[in-house]
Amino acid sequence: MSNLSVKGLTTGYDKVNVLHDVSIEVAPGKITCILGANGAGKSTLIRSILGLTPPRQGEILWNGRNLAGEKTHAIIASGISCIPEGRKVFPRMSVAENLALGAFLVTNSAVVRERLARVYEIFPRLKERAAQLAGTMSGGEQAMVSIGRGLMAEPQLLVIDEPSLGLSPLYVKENFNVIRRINALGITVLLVEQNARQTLAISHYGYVLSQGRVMAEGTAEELASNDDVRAAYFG
Amino acid sequence: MSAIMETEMHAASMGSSTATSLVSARDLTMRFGGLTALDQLNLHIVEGEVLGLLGPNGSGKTTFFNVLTGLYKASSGSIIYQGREVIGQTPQEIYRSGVARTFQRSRLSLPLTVFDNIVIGDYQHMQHGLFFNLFRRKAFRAEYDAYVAKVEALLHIFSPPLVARMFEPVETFSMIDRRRIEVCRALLSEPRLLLLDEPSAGMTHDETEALMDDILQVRNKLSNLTVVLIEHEMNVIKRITDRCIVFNYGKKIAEGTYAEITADPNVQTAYLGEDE
Amino acid sequence: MIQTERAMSVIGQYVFNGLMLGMIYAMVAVGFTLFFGVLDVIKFSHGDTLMVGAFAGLTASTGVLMLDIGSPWIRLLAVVLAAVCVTGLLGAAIAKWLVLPLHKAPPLNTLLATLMLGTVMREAVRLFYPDGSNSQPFPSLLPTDAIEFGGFALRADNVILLLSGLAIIAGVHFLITRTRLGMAIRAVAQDGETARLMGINFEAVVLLTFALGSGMAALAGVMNGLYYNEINFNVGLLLGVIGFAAAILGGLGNIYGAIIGGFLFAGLQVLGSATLPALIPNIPSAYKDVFAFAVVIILMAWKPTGLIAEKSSERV
Amino acid sequence: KDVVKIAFVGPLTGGTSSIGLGGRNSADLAVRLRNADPKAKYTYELVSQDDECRPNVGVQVATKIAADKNIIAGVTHFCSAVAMGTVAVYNRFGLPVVVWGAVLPEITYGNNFKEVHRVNGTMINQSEVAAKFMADQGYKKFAIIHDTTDYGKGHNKYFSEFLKKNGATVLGTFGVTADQQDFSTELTKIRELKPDVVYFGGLTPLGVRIRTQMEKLGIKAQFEGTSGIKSDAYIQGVGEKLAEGSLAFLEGAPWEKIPGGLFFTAQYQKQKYSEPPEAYGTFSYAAANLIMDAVEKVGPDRKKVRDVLNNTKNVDTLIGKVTFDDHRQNIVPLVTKYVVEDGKWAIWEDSSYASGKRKLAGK
Amino acid sequence: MSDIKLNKKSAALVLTLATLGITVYMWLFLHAESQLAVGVLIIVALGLTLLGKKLGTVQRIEEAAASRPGLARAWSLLAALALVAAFYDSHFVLLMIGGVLLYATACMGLTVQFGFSGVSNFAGAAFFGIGSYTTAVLATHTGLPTLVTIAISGIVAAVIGSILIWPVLRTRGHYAALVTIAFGILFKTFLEVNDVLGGPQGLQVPGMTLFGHAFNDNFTLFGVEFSFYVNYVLLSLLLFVCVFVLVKALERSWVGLSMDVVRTDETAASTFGLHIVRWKVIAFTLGNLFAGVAGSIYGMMVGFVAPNNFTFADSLLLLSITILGGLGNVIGLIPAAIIVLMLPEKLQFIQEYRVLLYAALVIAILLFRPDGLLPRKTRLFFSRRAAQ
Ligand SMILES: Nc1ncnc2c1ncn2[C@@H]1O[C@H](COP(=O)(O)OP(=O)(O)OP(=O)(O)O)[C@@H](O)[C@H]1O
Ligand SMILES: Nc1ncnc2c1ncn2[C@@H]1O[C@H](COP(=O)(O)OP(=O)(O)OP(=O)(O)O)[C@@H](O)[C@H]1O
Ligand SMILES: CC(C)C[C@H](N)C(=O)O
Ligand SMILES: [Mg+2]
Ligand SMILES: [Mg+2]
Repeated sequence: MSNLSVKGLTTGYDKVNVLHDVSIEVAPGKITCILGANGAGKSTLIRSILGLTPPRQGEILWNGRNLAGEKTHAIIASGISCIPEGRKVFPRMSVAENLALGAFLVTNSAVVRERLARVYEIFPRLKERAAQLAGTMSGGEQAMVSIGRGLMAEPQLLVIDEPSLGLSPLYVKENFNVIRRINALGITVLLVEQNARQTLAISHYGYVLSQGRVMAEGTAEELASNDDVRAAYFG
Repeated sequence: MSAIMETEMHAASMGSSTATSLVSARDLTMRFGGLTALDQLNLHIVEGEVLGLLGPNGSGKTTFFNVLTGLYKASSGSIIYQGREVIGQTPQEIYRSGVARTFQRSRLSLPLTVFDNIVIGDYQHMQHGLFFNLFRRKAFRAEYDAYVAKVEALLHIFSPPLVARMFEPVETFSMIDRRRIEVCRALLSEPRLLLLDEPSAGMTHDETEALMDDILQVRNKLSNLTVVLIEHEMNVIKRITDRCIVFNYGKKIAEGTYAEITADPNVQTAYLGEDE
Repeated sequence: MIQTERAMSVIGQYVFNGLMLGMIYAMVAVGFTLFFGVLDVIKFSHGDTLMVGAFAGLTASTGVLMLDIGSPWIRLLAVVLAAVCVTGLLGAAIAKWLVLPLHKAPPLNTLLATLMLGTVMREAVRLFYPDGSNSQPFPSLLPTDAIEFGGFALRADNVILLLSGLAIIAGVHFLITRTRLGMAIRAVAQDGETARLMGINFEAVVLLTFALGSGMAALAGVMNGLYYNEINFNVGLLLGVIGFAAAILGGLGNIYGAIIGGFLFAGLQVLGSATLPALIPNIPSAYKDVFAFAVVIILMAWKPTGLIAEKSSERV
Repeated sequence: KDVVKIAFVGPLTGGTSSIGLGGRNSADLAVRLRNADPKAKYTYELVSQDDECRPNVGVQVATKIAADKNIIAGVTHFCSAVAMGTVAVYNRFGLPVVVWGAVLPEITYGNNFKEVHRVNGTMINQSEVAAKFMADQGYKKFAIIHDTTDYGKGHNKYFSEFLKKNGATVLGTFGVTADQQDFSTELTKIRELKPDVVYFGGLTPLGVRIRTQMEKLGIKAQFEGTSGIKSDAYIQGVGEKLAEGSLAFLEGAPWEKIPGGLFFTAQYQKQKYSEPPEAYGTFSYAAANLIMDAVEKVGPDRKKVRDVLNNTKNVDTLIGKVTFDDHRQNIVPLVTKYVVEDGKWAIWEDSSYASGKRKLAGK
Repeated sequence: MSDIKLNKKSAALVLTLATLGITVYMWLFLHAESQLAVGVLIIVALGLTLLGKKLGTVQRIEEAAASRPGLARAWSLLAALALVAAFYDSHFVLLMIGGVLLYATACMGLTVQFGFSGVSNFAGAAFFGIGSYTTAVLATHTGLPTLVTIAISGIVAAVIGSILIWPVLRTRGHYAALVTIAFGILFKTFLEVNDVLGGPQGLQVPGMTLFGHAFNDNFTLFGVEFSFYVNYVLLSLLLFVCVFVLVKALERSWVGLSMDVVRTDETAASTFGLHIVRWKVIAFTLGNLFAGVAGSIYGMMVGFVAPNNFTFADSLLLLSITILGGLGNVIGLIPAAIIVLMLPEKLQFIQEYRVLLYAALVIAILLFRPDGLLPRKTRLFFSRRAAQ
């Protein structure tokens, strides 16, 4: 089974490093979450894994292959897909086209259609609005597009950065259910979320980042009972 | 004339007999092509309250803000603010009558500094004359210094570390800081009506709490500030709102205190999810 | 009777002239539209790419002739292939070494770079093509049979050019809207980083788009050469500006807009030079450009985002 | 030997650069030949400058060479607009110049600057001969296309005037921009007017396009150009077949007829310049020689050179005898008529057209 | 406390050295005639820029200038005057310097338009030309005092510009670009086909006289004869300095702030009450006014105007200077104008290849400095140390 391990990762923007010697393991078939205050470097870690902010030091081993230095599209092609922070829909394309782009690397159109049907099932609103330009959708609707698009790839590893931002409580719940269901299909998940309680409820293992360093790690239960973590992230 | 009386009566009939309504929308409809984002919406906002605006994604909350601030022109219906019809006024005019807002998707001028972004919030009180700006540099300096002090004070409430970085471009700040900056920009002109569109999105629990405390703190200073808050985080709604209105498909489906609306079965199915 | 027939044939001729001209403008405009997508910048070297394409074609034609192959069809094939390949490669090279390195700079800086690049191409052809500072005859490789309608001759070569222009534009349209590559191009245009996250090879798509757009320009250049039977190192300059005007006039990011813009501009010019002298005696027909550009300004004031308004995808 | 600098200015880049480069090469040739001549008292150095055919750049380089005291005289400008802008500069700094290609009458007649001479004729001379010639051939109805530069506009003005004097009529006049590509609208109209002659006042690139497009539209009228199209590039551009029978007029004697003419072409070829001399190369060559002759005579002194040039009378040059009038304008006794015959510009009188073997269009 | 003092001292030293270096370089550059000298100087400049980028010298100098703005201005002015003095009788060099100053002034107009408020203007040369032409007409046909003529020329450019305001305001981005491109081409073609203003031949512009001082005459001071171009260069310098101070003040005021906000986000600007139309109109008009005034003096200095000076290509030239300098940064305009205007002139020795080489060089510069020579800095209304 597929396995991602980040070892001694250091990287950042311009002259400053944001992450310092970060190591994490994403166990195959499991949901691993990363918690941390804003600016802790969670998104940077994800960008680094995806090759958008390439590592300056350290390795990112994916099925034994070092992803450090590879181009993003090659990383994606190796079976990783992503729901990026801030939705990032293609504003001048329709919802349907956005979703289709999620399965860009899948050439079999029957498969694409099948997955599209599944996404529409999860988010009926997207089916209603298949022809609307994604840029004109409401904030939460765009989040749905982004999540749906990420699901279209059906990768080995799905990397998710704050998916429930701007979603209504109903959909936040739905969203966590979806992640659990996806995981049940055998897809490994790396999840970044602010909603610590619900995140830990579905995760198997978690890391807490603080100022670019791993501050704590453990199983979901361990973290949930960690006092520091509770104080910082639970209400 | 009669419009005002009607709204007053409307407000009275809703139970808050002593309060006057600052904004009242009547039969407000906004269509985008075939899509009806606001559908015959009726609501009123009471002077001085903190009102929570809730509703499923795409139910028209942001659109309501956009219509109220003049960015979109409603297809039909009316909004009376302080006795004047809002629809048809330019965003500039509406701003000058004391309405300030933040955006769901942050809209700051990224290459400009924090100070620049915030100070523009008080555009209406700045001196715009070319002569003043270009030739009366001493007087300008005095006005500038006053603004620096004002912005510093405001930033100090929301995030003291930002004060030291006041002259750095906004693009180097994290999303959350940008949100805070946006809130400061909206507050600088001491508006009567403050519209906040999901200000806490992406913040951790602690951060959200701090932000809300700060907003309340400012509100207490400005005696008659009315706040309308769009928010999906129910803890926030519970803590700071006096009253809530719930939208669905562009219509108002519920109204009342936090306790009242969360108990409403309609709201539960449409918005919160059944098992709450 | 005869009078009206003659008038009809003159009008027919005008219309036909306008159509040919419009087709060439439209081809250039479509190329521009393609680049706006990826670059979001005015690529000022587009007209000069066209010129380079035409010269590449000309060289191929001479080369084939030297090999003693007389068949016009083979020569035509060589011309088209050479033009498209040379400019395609050139386009990709430009993308790789000029546009991508400047990707993060403000769009206006890319504009300046492409502007200078256009100058480099123009001057290079002038200096290094044999006798490049003079007009070169472009061979007529198409059959010239004509059908006469009164005084108005419909020539086979013109009809072929018109139809192939249409076919090329239709082809590009199909490519952009219906194929995976087209989707990738549009995705890259709207958000390069997210496009990468979809597994799209950003760099490859940019290079390909440039190759494609430059190839389009080359085809327009060859058509231009075949139609006028003359090319020179300066043709790109004005054609570029007009193509740009047409693309904008029609409404950016929209192939139909580019086509409409192209034909409209040609129509304005023809109308200007055909009617202005009739209205105002002794007016130089050069006023047609004053006229055409004045109408452009008025049209822009009337329809600020082009005749086919850009679909707004912005919201607050 | 002392080194004497003389300047050449012309368009070396941009649209009219081919003529500019031809002129530069010819002036260069004149200098080289002179330097090779053991009898010469000085060694000459040509400082050539590019005016881009743009007036402001022209004024800049004019100031540059005129302010440089080491430069004794200049062979300057092909473009009238540039020459108009610079004559005052030469006058102010006292640099004697000989204009080698700009044809606008005002350059010499519009001012009274003692420094400014011109070896080529003005467009008046050319138009007069051209109009008379065409009338003599029996052509009555003309359509005129001209570019809207001063060259084209001037030619239109004078040619039309002379045509009227010769009793011919102008059916229509079309002013076009100098970078226009498509002439089908103008030509469609011309086709309706059914003229005997299409007269074109402008330069080769436009001439080529117009001649080619005339054919496309099936206009069979005689094509007549000005000095602007008398270049091999014209014939090459339109192709031998189409070019056949095109007419052009050029001031000065045909170099083929002048003793030095063959020598000039032979030497020119020897130097392996990458561009042909074009129509005005001979003028540039002649101007350079006039200047060097003057320097030889009175030494490298601007004032003296100017005076010598002022008094040029009946001097033999590559373009025939040169005599400057009181405005230092060469009173060209001769405008040569050319016709394209078998892919070459042939002198009219020697052509099979004059002998009646071939006929111009419509005859 | 002493730290700041020390810093101030070192800043002054850096500035002095930089000014000296640049002045000497410019002196050499202006003197250079031969192939070898120009080639070496260009290579030295490229090398220094590369080195400067590596070592952060450019940044050091900029910081020093920011901390001692007064000194920086005084030194630059002094350097300019020193160069003028050094070339007091070299007509050609002076003409070039004058050209650089006037083009840079016009480009400040474009900076206000493109750089501050985001209004496109691809017809800069047309407005420059309107200034020149107005001056030509007024100076020939009226007896107006020269200063009045210059002022009117600027105003005419601004007023004609306002015809375009309606379409320019309604459109944005590329669409506005088209409107101005169309105007630029229309303007030049119109001048050319129409004989009223001299047609393609253009017009002679009489030189100016100011308080009885004829600008077109050489003058003698302390027994030394100065080139008459010194008149124009000094006047251009004065104009440049005035406009510079004005644009700087504009940038560091609510006006500049408002324009920046309008440029970066019109929607947000409108919800905070900004008069979008007003700022755009002011930017467009002010920019054209600067271009017109610069064009007016340029016309008199060159003594001749013709349509061919004001083509679309010339508009692009102005724009090139504006962008190459670093959009929005007025200081960058001077080096950029030197590169765009003087370099081709210095390359005359390679004759017909010079335009090619020059264009290639500009591309190279852009590849090394993608944001222009001196990218615009984050605005500070007053230098930061003073603000705290
Ligand atoms: N493009 C960038 N350029 C420069 N600095 C950046 C950039 N993006 C992020 N940073 C900085 O890097 C640090 C970590 O940011 P990151 O986005 O990884 O945090 P995060 O943990 O995802 O926070 P959030 O909860 O806000 O999403 C922050 O200090 C931020 O300011
Ligand atoms: N400019 C527009 N063009 C087309 N449709 C629009 C536009 N703006 C909004 N809509 C549609 O109107 C509906 C209401 O949108 P609005 O942004 O008001 O939702 P919202 O209640 O703010 O939702 P969220 O909580 O997700 O932000 C949505 O379905 C959206 O797709
Ligand atoms: C048309 C011009 C470019 C050249 C011509 N010789 C003239 O006198 O102006
Ligand atoms: Mg993040
Ligand atoms: Mg919303």
